[in-house]
Amino acid sequence: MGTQVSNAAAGPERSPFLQSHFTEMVQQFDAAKIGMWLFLVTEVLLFGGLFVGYGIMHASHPEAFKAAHHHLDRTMGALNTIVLLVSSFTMVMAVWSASVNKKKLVVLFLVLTILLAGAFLVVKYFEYSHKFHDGLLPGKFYTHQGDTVPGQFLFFSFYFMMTGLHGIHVLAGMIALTWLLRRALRGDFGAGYYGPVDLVGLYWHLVDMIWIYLFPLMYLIS
Amino acid sequence: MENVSSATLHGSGHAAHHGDYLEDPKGLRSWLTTVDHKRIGIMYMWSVIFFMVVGGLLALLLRLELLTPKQTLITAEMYNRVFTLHGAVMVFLVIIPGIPAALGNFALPLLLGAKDVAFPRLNLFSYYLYVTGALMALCTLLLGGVDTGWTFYTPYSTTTGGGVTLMVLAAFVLGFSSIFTGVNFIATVHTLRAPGMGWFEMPLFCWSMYATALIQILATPVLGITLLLLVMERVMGVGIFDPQLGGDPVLFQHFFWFYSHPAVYIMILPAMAVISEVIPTFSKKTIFGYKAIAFSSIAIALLGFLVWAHHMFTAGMSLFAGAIFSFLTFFIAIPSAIKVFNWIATMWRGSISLRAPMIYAISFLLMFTIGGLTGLFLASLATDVHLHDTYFVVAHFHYVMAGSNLVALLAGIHYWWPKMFGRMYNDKLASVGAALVFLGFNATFLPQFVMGSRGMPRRYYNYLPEFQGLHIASTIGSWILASGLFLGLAVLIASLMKPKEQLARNPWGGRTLEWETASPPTTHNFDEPIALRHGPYDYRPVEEIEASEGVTR
Amino acid sequence: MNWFRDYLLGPQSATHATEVDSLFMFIVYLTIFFFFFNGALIFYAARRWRRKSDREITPHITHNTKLELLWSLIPAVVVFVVFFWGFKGYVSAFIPPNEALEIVVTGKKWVWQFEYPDGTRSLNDLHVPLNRDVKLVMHSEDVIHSFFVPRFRLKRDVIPGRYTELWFRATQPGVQQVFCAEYCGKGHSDMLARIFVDTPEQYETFLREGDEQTRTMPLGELGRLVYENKGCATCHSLDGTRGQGPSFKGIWGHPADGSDGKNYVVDANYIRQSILYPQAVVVKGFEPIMPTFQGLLREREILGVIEYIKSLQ
Amino acid sequence: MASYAETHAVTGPKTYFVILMLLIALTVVTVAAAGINFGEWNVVIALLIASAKGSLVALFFMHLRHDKFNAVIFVTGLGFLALFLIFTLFDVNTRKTVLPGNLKAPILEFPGAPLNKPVQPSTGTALGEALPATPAPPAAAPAAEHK
Ligand code: HEA
Ligand code: HEA
Ligand code: HEC
Ligand code: CUA
Ligand SMILES: [Cu+2]
Repeated sequence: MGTQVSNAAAGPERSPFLQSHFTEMVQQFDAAKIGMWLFLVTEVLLFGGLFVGYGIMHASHPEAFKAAHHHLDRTMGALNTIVLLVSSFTMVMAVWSASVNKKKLVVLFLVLTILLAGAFLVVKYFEYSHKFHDGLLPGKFYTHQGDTVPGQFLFFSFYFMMTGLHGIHVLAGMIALTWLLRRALRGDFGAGYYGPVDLVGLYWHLVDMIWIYLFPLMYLIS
Repeated sequence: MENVSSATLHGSGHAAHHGDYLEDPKGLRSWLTTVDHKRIGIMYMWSVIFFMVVGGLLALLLRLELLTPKQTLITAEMYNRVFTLHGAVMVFLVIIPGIPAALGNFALPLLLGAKDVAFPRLNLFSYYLYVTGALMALCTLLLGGVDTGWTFYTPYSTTTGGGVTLMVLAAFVLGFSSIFTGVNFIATVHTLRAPGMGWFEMPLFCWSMYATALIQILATPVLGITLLLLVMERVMGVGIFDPQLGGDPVLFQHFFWFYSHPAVYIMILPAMAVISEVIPTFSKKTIFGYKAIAFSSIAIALLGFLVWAHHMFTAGMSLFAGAIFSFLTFFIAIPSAIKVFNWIATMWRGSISLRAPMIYAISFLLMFTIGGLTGLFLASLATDVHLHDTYFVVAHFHYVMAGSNLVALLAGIHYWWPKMFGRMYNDKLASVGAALVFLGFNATFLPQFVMGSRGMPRRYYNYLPEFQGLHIASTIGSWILASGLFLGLAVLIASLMKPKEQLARNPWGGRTLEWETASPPTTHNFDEPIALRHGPYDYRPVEEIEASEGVTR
Repeated sequence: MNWFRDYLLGPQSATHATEVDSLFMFIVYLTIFFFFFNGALIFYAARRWRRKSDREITPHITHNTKLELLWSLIPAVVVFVVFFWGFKGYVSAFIPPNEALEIVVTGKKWVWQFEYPDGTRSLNDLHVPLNRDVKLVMHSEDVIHSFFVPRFRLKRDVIPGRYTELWFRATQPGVQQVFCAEYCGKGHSDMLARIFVDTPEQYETFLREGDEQTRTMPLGELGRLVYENKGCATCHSLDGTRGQGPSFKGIWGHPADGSDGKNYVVDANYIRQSILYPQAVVVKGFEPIMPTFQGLLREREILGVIEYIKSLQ
Repeated sequence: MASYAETHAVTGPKTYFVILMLLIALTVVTVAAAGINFGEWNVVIALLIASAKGSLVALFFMHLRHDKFNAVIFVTGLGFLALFLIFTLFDVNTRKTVLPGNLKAPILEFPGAPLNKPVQPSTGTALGEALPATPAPPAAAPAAEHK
């Protein structure tokens, strides 16, 4: 959003990135930013529903949840947390670089962010395949042998729904970042115009923030 | 915020002349790819009218089936599918997008003096989401229909066959369409008000739309996740709503109503928005209690989040929760009452012309009074235990959804029609239509209150013979109602057949900004930079306004 | 104005009803009052101040804080009254008295089953003693249902995986209609039951021998009644159309193929077995979904069914 | 509202780096804390640390420190989520268990499914199975066998 190039009303003093129904860049930037934040709120509530469901199911089957979470690999989880935190850092650096007009750095940091996002997904891939192998699957696909506490499949239902939805968001973020990278390579972003970098950045931080909560809820509930 | 106005509205160097937005540019393609809020609004409007007819025909089928106990026309399974589709179409495809996405898209930027909404392309995207969702909903018919009721209660919905998954995903997509409209409106109201237009100089329509958008953003995502959970439950048996797997079926109801109760205010607030415009215009008098109306919109939006479990008083909720939710529910009555009385006070000592939009608006006032007050029966614990899931509830929500919202939608369509198309319809016939709608509506749904309180449960295909008299009355009423609606639609379409006239900018003599541009407006809405000369509802003569200072500019 | 109340609500047949009804009627009058009050104001305004010329000028009145307060406070007071009134009634309906007679209710698609303290069971007919507190402890075996007795002004959902309760004290002898009020699929509107409010003696006899009808009716007619009331009709048709189970028409004396590949003659023993041990022989092409009616049908009722099926040639 | 000029260049790489280090440190702390048994408090502590981390991200990386208006939006969103959770708990936590007099425990208790078996999705049609007891058919051969 907020990136349409207006061809109708591009006077000499009008930025090529200013859409025709806005008067100034400030106004366009403010609008886009409000829009993005509102969207983030909807994301929070979307995930929030899952958190509420998780909370209530956890409260009614605490033993099952506790027993089940031992199947998760804490090291992997912690590693992934750090990967995402660093990627948030590189993302914010990309925004900063754009705002001080360092176009090369923007590209560098975007590339780093994308790589870190990729790393996150690779780690997740290993975790998932391990779970698949052990039959630790959601709902009726759960086939793990030898449980002593019943009902552990409930935990894995939530594990997969929550990390799965999060993973989809990481993927979507990577797509958005790649798009930014293309534009950054073209040299679009500089001190005068970096709204899109900022907005994707916000989204990316939110994805990070959700993981910050997922990590303890999934991996650390003993 | 306020210093946005430092520049003139049009910026610099804009192309001098634009044609009428309906014609410039021409062609189907230009419509399908348009980012013009007015065109998107019009496309929404026709889609909504189309689905209104679909939903309405389904309703007529329901009423016909209920003419006699046992089978009249269709089988029980069919009946269940029909009322589900009727409810889902009316709620998700007609009422929720109705006023905000159709009229709001068309009118909100005009009322604010803006050139467009903040994110025009998102707006178009939201329309296509709507179309996608609508098609998905209709495709469920190919999968054998959906028979869960529009509330999708578990565990019935996780175990029945048919196209439930698809229908639920359709509702999910439609939810996002609605969210994007909301995001757009909030950003628009914040950043695109005409230079010099403060918050309290906005027309009340915008306040109400703003309040609606708040709910759309805060509640709809929860619906999204609820529906996803339902799909997961069906596909993977995740267990959260299934008692056999340790889940809690009643939890689904909490999830569902956390959205769907606020959603009823997504439906009524826009209706109130329209009424707040129509009544002053046809009373030629300043709106009474501007701030009270504005703040009560916000109050309704926020309070609406605190009451959802009033749909669950008999659902095995705890006594404590029942008491809290009932108590909070009653608070909604207060801002609603404030609005109703302010509108009546606006008419008081006005100069009232009973044109079609005003007749619809008056119908709204009367039917909302009934619909809202019957909400009190349901909000009150002891009586709800008796009335829950009977036709009393059906009558209540038709009074507020069809009797108030739909009627307000019609009021709005009739009100802005000349602005939209530059043509005036036959006001006499339209008024006859409005009167028929009022009569037919009451004939359809008043008997339902009585059968409900006598114990006729809803979603009943077959019923005891003692209820037949009332059912017959209701069915006959639905025919009167339908004839009024079809007459209204015919009158509107007939006006489009007429050659285009050079319609006055301001056929109703309204004071808000949309009347200051051409009818139909040009592509960029306003040709001259906007100068606010008076408040949105200031009906004093120009000299007097100029002489006074303060309240208005 | 009792006729008005009775017209709107029907007779009151349990202690709980009086309280609900007076609140209900209070809100009815409230609604009528505000409807006519608002209506009168609107019509008065629309007539008195009808626009007469295009140049008419209206007074510029923007607001009036006193009025605003007035019409916020009046509704506020009214709704508080209504809340507390309703709350009172709800609490008394929610918490059952201690020595209530307990009956276990099971809802399933689309029948109601009742189990009395002594183990007697009945289907779709509930017998309760007059003027005695009765507590229903209810659960569902499939989806959510809702036990609704309009004349008692009572209803509570019946939920799978959990028990809910409902209590009442019937004050009128006679028969009360029970509806299923939560949508539960195809047979939702036929998921009816009746409550027989008996005198103590009648109730005793019922527990011992079943009701009047069971004891005295001709067998064939009793069979038809069982067919209609005990839920057979939800699955078995009489006209040869296939339902969830085979139609009863013309099966008497004819062979039926079991899904085990054998053939069975439909005779008295076979029918008795089908009713008591439905899974013993499953008719080919049908699911083994018929519930057992053991303990639900008395001997005489089974004989009645046999007689009835015999008559359906 | 935050305007263009305010949100950029207020915070520089140094601050960002410090924040990153803090975040990583908190991650280490939370993993370490999970190793110690605080009983009931384990989850609370983990969530508190997570909230600290979340706030750092929001305030610094997302610039909410300088962006009052959008902070209001975001916090409102969180507030409504809290509302949803709390009000739902009002019901779930205050329900009292009802049992028939002759039962000590619910008969449809949580079976711990699927425990190595695929779940039987409740179709609602398996009436025979769900009934309390469908007695086994008598040992004797079925009624009348046709030749
Ligand atoms: C547009 C939609 C809309 C609106 C605006 C409302 C408004 C209200 N509704 Fe309604 N409702 C529905 C749509 C709506 N409802 C639907 C769809 C259902 C059923 C869903 C389903 O199950 O399928 C439902 C069901 C429903 C129930 C659940 C019933 C049940 O299933 O058991 C309850 C219970 O509290 C309720 C209450 C209220 C209340 C208190 C209001 C209040 O907001 C009303 C406030 C208005 C007034 C009070 C009138 C104006 C005031 C005056 C004229 C002044 C005088 C006032 C006083 C003296 C108090 N509604
Ligand atoms: C906005 C929502 C809305 C609207 C408008 C309506 C409109 C109508 N509804 Fe419906 N209804 C619901 C929402 C709505 N309904 C919902 C949510 C349910 C619950 C479903 C469930 O239980 O799951 C329900 C259920 C429901 C039932 C109960 C079914 C049952 O429980 O067994 C009945 C029965 O009488 C009924 C009847 C009607 C009738 C006669 C109309 C009439 O008002 C229809 C009249 C309309 C027409 C005949 C179409 C003609 C329209 C035009 C020609 C367009 C005109 C356009 C212009 C003038 C621009 N509806
Ligand atoms: C939930 C549905 C259901 C209900 C209720 C039900 N039945 Fe059945 N019934 C079936 C099905 C399915 C079959 C066929 C499979 C089988 O034999 O078990 C069947 C078979 C039978 C048969 C054997 C028919 C034949 O052609 O061989 C008889 C007799 C019978 N039922 C009697 C009754 C009676 C009497 C009642 C009521 C008191 C009743 N059923 C209620 C589903 C039902
Ligand atoms: Cu059982 Cu409806
Ligand atoms: Cu509600």
